[in-house]
Amino acid sequence: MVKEIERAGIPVVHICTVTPISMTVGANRIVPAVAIPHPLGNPALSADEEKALRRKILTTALEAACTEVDGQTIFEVK
Amino acid sequence: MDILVTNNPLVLDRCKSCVHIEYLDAPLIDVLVRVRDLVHLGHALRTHPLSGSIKPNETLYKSVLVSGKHSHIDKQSVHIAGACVLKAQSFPLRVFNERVLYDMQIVDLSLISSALSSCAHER
Amino acid sequence: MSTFKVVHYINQFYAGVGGEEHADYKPELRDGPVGPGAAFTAAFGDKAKIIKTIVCGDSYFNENPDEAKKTLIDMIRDCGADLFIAGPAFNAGRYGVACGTICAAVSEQLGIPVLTGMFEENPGAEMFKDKLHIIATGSSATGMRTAVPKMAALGLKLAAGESVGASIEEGYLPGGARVNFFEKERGSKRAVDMLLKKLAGAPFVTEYPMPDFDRVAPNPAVLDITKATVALVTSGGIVPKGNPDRIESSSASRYGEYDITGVNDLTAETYETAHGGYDPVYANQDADRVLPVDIMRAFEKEGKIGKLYNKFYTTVGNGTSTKSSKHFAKEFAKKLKDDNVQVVILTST
Amino acid sequence: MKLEVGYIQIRDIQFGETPMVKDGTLYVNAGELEALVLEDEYLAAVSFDIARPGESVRISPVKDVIEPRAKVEGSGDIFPGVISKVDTVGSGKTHVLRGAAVVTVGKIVGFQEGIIDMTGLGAQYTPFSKTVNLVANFTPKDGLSAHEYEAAARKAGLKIAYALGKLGVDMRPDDTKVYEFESLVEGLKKYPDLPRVGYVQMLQSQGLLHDTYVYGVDMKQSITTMLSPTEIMDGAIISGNCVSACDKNTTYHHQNNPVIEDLFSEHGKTLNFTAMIITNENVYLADKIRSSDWTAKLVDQLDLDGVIISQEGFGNPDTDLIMNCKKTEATGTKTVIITNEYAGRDGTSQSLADADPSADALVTGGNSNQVVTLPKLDKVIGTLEYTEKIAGGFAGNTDAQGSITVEIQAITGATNELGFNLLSAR
Repeated sequence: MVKEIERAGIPVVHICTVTPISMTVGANRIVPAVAIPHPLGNPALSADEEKALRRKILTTALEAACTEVDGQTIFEVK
Repeated sequence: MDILVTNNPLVLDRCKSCVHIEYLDAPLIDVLVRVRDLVHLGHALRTHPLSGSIKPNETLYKSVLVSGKHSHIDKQSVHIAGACVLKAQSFPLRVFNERVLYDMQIVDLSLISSALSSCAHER
Repeated sequence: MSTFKVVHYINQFYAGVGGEEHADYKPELRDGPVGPGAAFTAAFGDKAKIIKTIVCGDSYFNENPDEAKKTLIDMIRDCGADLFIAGPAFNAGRYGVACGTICAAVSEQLGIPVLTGMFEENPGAEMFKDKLHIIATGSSATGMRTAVPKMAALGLKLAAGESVGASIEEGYLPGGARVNFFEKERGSKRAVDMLLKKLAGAPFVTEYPMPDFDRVAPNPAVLDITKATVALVTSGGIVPKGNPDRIESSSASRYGEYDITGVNDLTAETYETAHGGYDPVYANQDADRVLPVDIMRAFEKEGKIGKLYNKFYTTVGNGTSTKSSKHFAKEFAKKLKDDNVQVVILTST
Repeated sequence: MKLEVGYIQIRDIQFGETPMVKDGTLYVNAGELEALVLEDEYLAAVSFDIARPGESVRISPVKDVIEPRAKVEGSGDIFPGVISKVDTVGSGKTHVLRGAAVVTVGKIVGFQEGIIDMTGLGAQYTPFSKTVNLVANFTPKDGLSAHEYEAAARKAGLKIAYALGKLGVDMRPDDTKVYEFESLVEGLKKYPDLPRVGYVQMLQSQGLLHDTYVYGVDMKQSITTMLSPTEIMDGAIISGNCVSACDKNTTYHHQNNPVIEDLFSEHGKTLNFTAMIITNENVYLADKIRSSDWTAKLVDQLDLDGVIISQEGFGNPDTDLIMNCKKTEATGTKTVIITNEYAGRDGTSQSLADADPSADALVTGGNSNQVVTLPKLDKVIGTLEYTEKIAGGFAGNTDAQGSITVEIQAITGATNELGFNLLSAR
């Protein structure tokens, strides 16, 4: 799926729990997510903390979209 | 603690005293999907989900052993478990004669028993 | 044996109309063979006959694909053809795409066997080799002499409804389907020969190229994200509550497209997951955990992104590529591109 | 090790009073063979039939195929550790009744056993349509478990082949081949400039109906090890595998391993056949990792330049194959793998259950899901009662005319992963 979107000419940021899978499916800009059932959240946190976490991951994703890459790159969430 | 995911009543009966069993009264594909999900949650594969050379649509029973939950995700397990679900989905479903069900259970039991004895020294 | 009736599609150049300056030439139906049709006629002998030739400019076809397709289909429908041949297009990109597109349309809409030919690097080859038989040709028209006999031979088989051999036997580009055939040497001998070549550093051809390792080069980074339209796509199966399109929990046969105009937050009351492959509790409590509409809306307000695209796309997959998800993605990626979406954020569970 | 193999060409098998080979005909005494088989307390009855190439005969469900061979000179005897006592084989002289085969039949479990057609479309896909087959159909005693039945049938087939093989001991072979497998140092001295090539054979070893025995040892209990390829010609490896007709390696396949033959025919010319490594295909993942580690380690320590890896079976052995390939390639050893495909009936599904970019040199035995319709044949040896359940058969596959529609995976040896056949796919 990633490859088809990229092939259409749109840069894709893949937010994915299991980054090796993301590598396998051919994503170029990869941002690690939290966990399978809740990639962009964490039910153990309070609602505010959870939003902050999500914001952090998405901020990294936006940065990834603005960064030139020449191959598969994982952008760690800071 | 290891978990044996199975939909094989014979395995449930024979192995319940020696290993923790998660029994699914469901089709084979559901066992593979459940195993894949467990792996994504941090359990590692102990046995290969496509055990035996029996095609996923030639038997109704499947038993797969996974480890207890680790804090990290085992990449190799994720890779294999995912590939097995995909491979299994590519086989069209078949209808079976009642008479062969017990044979299928026996073969699945044998395959998983061979693995259980393989890992006995580790457990 | 009856003679098969063939309709042949060629571009303005091969029809002798002219080069690039005449590429806007509108579709025209002519009687009998034109241009390379003569070579086909010779190759067919008395087994098949080109009854009509369609001439169409490459620019015209590519700039008006829907109109061109419709016109051509109408032309072909009444010809009573047993076989439709397009090209060969060699390495001419737009010609190749036109040949592929019209062959796919004829096959799909009219159910007539179709065949084209092109160079393996023609963009049309990449687009259509999974769907059509495309005879592999050289890169330029000097390859006509070798291309035509292969196309004619396979074309006759297709017209007769005979089974088609493997790509290596028939000369078409290997595409989607694996086809069995008998080699001249047994497998072990082929393995020894392949190993000797590999050891000598000589070129060898694997009998099965490993899948999934084709890479798509990264697109350039977005220049100004604060002006960009960003779309959300997920393989986590997020759907409006109640799953209105009945997307299956696994091996889904369809994908979802949902409007989120005015939606600022996904809640347990409004959205859920249709995914059968993971514990749905957390996503059902708050689907933003999978499809982060809430934060994206906030970014939009804060001016961190230009705008959030008003639709999202959803599939049920475990992140691994499957035939259908590839097909889904192709379809909606085109819509996203047409709507000028500049970044896609794809979330997977 | 040096083995001289003498081939006695068999063109026909006949039932007769005196067992012997005369003018290319193998005469067998069914009564004597029956008595031999029924020595086994688990078997209630056996019936014998002869199936010749071109006859309108279908054999099913096939368990194993075995070539009659006999040791003429040298240590040990055929099928060491199983039929004869444990002693190293693979040197001296061996006689082969070429063109003859013992085919064992019996419905051990209600699925997963193969078809051999002696004529028609199906015959093109199995090598055993070209051999004259003595078919032994076993009936077990009541209440026998599947694994007891399998063991009894396995042993009975080997005993029959062993007994027939003995008939060739005093014959003069029609043709002789010498296979010489040098020690490491000898080989290196003799062929200093040739690339040193190994063969890694993966053996099915997963439990009931899936086992392979080496000198009588269940391979799943072994780690990766080495032997001389000539040992295999003397029956050091035998099949205990009933399942997956198209890609199980029968004992016949082991005795006539084509990779070994084709490496020998290049030995000393374009390559130096240096090592024969056998490894297993266990269900347990840690075993897979350990075994493939050992494969790569041996390949590395032997300093091989190239290896061929062959597979057996479907599904999880793909994982072993890819692990072996990835790890041997990582040692800098050029690797070619032989496998087969399950690409779906339309050929568009992913062919293997695993993949890796290092597997860039692959030979395929074809797509096992290809559907074929086999015509009705006049005679059935065994039973077609279970055809539907055979690997690759499917529900409602028998039509009114008696033809059956199956995937070629139902046919014994159709997509063999030793590269035994011409079949391939693109």
